[in-house]
Amino acid sequence: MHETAAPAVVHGPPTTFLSKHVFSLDHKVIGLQYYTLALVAVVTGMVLSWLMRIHLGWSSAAIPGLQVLSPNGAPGGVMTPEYYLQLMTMHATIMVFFVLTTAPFAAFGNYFLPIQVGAEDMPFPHFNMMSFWTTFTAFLILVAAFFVPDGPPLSGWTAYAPLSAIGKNAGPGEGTGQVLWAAALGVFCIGQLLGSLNFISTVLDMRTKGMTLARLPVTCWAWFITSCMGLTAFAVLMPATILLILDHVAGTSFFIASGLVLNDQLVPHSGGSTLLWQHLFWFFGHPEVYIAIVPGMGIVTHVLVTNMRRPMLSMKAILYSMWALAFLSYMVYGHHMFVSGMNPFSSLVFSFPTLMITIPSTVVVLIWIGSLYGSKLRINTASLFALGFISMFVSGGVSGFFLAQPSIDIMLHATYFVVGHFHMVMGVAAMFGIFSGTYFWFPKMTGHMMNETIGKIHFWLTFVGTYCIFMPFHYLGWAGNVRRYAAFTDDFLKPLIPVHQFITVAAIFTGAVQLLFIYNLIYSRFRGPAAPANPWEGTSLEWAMPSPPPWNNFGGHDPIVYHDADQYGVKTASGADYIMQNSPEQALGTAEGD
Amino acid sequence: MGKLLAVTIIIIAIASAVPFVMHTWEPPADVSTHGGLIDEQMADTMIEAGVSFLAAQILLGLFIWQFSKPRTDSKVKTFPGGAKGLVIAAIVLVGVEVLALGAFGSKAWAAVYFTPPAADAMPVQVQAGQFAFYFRYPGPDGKFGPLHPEMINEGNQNLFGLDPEHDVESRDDVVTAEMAIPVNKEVHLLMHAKDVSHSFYVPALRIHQDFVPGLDLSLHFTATKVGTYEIVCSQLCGLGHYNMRAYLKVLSQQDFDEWMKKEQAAQ
Amino acid sequence: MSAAEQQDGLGKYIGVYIGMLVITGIELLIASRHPSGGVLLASMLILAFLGAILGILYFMHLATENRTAIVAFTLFTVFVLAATTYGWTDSFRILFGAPFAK
Amino acid sequence: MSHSEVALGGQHAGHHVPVMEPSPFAVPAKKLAMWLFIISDIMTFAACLVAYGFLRNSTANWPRPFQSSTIISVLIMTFILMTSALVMAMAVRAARAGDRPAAFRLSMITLVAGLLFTLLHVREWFGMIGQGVTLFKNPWGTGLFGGAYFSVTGMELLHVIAALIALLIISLGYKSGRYTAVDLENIGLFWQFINIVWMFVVPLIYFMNLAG
Repeated sequence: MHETAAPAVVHGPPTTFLSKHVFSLDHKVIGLQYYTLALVAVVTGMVLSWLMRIHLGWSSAAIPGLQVLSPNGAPGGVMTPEYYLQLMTMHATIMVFFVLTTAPFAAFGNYFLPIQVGAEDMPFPHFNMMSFWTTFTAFLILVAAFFVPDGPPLSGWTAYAPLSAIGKNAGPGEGTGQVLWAAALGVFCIGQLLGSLNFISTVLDMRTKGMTLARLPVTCWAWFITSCMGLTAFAVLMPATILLILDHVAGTSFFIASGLVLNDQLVPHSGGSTLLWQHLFWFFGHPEVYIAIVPGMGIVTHVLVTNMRRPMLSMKAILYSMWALAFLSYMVYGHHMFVSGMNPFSSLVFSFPTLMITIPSTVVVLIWIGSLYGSKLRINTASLFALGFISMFVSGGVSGFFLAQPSIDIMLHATYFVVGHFHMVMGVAAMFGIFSGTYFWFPKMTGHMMNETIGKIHFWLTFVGTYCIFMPFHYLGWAGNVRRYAAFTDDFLKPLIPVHQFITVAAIFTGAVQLLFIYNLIYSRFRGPAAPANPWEGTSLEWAMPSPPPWNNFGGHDPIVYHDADQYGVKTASGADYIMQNSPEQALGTAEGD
Repeated sequence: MGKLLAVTIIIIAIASAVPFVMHTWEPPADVSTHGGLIDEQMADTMIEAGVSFLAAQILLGLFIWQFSKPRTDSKVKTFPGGAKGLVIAAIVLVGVEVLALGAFGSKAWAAVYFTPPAADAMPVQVQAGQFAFYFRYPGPDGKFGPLHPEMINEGNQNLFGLDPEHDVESRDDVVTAEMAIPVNKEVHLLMHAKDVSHSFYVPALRIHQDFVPGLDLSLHFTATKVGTYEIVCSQLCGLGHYNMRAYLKVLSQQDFDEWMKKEQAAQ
Repeated sequence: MSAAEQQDGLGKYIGVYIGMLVITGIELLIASRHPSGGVLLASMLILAFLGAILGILYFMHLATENRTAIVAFTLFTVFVLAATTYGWTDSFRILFGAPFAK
Repeated sequence: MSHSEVALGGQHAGHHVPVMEPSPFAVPAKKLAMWLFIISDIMTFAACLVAYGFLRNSTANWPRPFQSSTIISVLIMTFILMTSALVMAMAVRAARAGDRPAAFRLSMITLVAGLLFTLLHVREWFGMIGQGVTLFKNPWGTGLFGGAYFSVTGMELLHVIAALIALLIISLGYKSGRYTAVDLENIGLFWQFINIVWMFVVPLIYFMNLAG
């Protein structure tokens, strides 16, 4: 009976404003909600980074208006060192959780995963709706930390105990702010769990006739793999945050060792272990990095294959590499802890799987580059960002050669080299994936084309700008510049301040450029020319429906799939160089030349 | 526009590499006995990373240049060797090379962590607290007195929580705010955290180790050059983190003895 | 209906049930003799996993599920569970309060 | 009925049923989701138990307070929970065979057993609290003991209570025809999972901390 128990779409068309736009069960609306949330979060996070950058370049500069946001943190608009750390914590938390996890995975995944597998919706629309609203609640809880008396926590997004666990004596924001932070993450985990359940069961159980696993577009696999990581990684973070909250509010001491002294007072906790927090946190933390980047890899592959007009040299190699990354992500988390007091033998054990990450990453990059060879590359904003992604991914990836080795980590740990590394490879690269996906799918999501000219200007300024920001980070770290410093007073850091000033200027410039993107989004949403169903001549199922799709996706006519999504560069009777997945047409041969 | 992207990528890649090739920004010169291996490892990795970086970026640029030209013929070509060649290249050229690098690098790591300190190494205890380092020398008896956290009091300068009245070993302990060590003598550094996690990072000495509250770690090293070096905290420890540092003075044996005498007198 | 044919017999259920109870009894027996920490932990874990395997295979019917499902669920879970155990060596270090390179 | 997830296990009136590729696991979406949730929950419990194990390992004098009175009570609780698991398995078996009244009866017995277990569990907790055990201190030694004990067993208890509420709703719905056998099987899966977690809690928390 199980084989034929086909799930049907479970909701009718929305009837009221609330059910259409707010508490919608429609995966597309939920995808857009996630996207909007990510947009709000990314603007917040970016403004925070501006403030931090200004402070790093000119630490005594008054920032107009900042004293209004926090009279204690920025008296007269001049940021205090502790406020710098608080902004830094919030910047990182917002960016990692509410942008890099939310946009490429939850936003695009929700919108396009059911469409690409040919389903009318996900199997659990109510879970899906709850998933968004829990994530949204988590965001509100996190942002609320700005408005409690002590402000947000200053312990960084890794919240290393005992700084994050001993309460408000440890520093500003370490009381209520830290509890709110932990609660926000705990709630976020629930949202991700619900999302992951839906994604996995959509891929396994909701594929339309003919959409065998082998014919799934690469994006579906990327989201599927990400869900598998999300299912287990967030499940470990959640109890960790609960234990952290218990340390705060219930007087337990899971993460607080005995005999600590703060302000000449013995801390009334004993027996816990700071290393325990680090193990639990990074067990989640490393898969989280791939949760941020793997969907981007999928999107970029998808965009590239459409714009290269030829199949990837080997889609299988890309898929296996993504699986390998997911597999390795559980075995390498200790490379964050090489000098943090972990057993030095464990450091070596963690180092080799970490170095092995090079292999799948290089395979993916080489397949991308090798597939460019002999292609008929179309340059548009989406493909520009996808190509930019490759460049960023390489730049961020090679610094991993250094950081994977414990001996070199002695010099580079906790320096700006690390900051440069992860901003390049999981920050900017993932952002480029998001941009690429946005320019690629915007016509489908809204029914309007985006403005290509503004888009290209956006790309050029962003591409050059981000290199100007993040390459110098590596030089700073190489010279030993320690991260998480609110100002540079040490003798050996002072000569580096001009570099920081250069980065600040570049960051403000690049950030301002993003206004172009937001303008483009809003303008094109309302004034953009109407989008055809298949503007990029793609093959996957999202292009087989009107733009934007109706509430039930395929209008009650389920597509039947005959091919994989790689039918580019083929000869057809109609003269087109591609065959859509739902077209029964057979290729007359490949258009391959010498 | 494809050509422009190709040129931009190649220019950015080369420009990014220039400061590394020109040694514009360098870590401070190594003054330790074990640091040579680390420096060597860093240099080797830099060569490998640099070559991979430039090769990938330039190849990417070249292919974009070549294949973004609008073409009228409908032919597409396949990369010679196909996917198999590329996968093998990825595994052999990059993967195995990097793994080999890691294997050699283990030696540098072992030199720091898997070798016991010499029997005559000079013990120094360092205590990290918000937001200062304090150092303790065992004094003539060569023994550290036990710590009593509940007795720590910054007002009366009992920074370590010593109890000289009851503990004989504590009476001759020397507590200082800066660290002095004799040159070319191995130091056995005993690390103790007072409150939260901190880190002991001396770039010039090629040592970097976090303090773990509740777990007293140790390091050992030998400085080879007289001079003053900065000890900085690199583990986020609170609002004064950016300002948490101490100075490490590497002195000749004679200067060190004098310094020690002065410090003992000041206790 | 194919599912009905795959139904486990009641006898099997009762066998599993008795097995679980016996395992708990053996656990108590071993624990009450107070073996050393390592032996105690190992025997408790092995017996608990035995009981869990019984429950998962028969009460949760994993044994009669599709083969792919069994393999996928088991491999994935066991692998991720195994990955959580990296931290143990550090707990011993805290107990002895000493690093390896002392 | 249109705004519900009911149809996942069966037919949906008045709506076309899409033709799907078979699931590679041959498991319907709902049951798959339950399995995935259980895998996720396994990780959550694993994290709690790892935390407990880590702390226990790194503490020299971990208290071993459990006297035979506690152990007897724990054995009774174990017996009740395991019996309830057996009954639940029988309920699922009856539901699969289409015997709706029998399945309902058996699931009600499970519910009663579960309630009994909860009551005994709460009594156990009050007993511990009565002896002066709190989250941060206890009469026997390190304060971590209470924290670990209450968070691991609390996690279990939380799951039991949630499962009982779900079991009540689903069995009643199953009786009235609102829920299908698949739904009952799902909640059954969750109940079995709770039983399995208890099989780890008993040896690791109780038997390893036997007094003597």
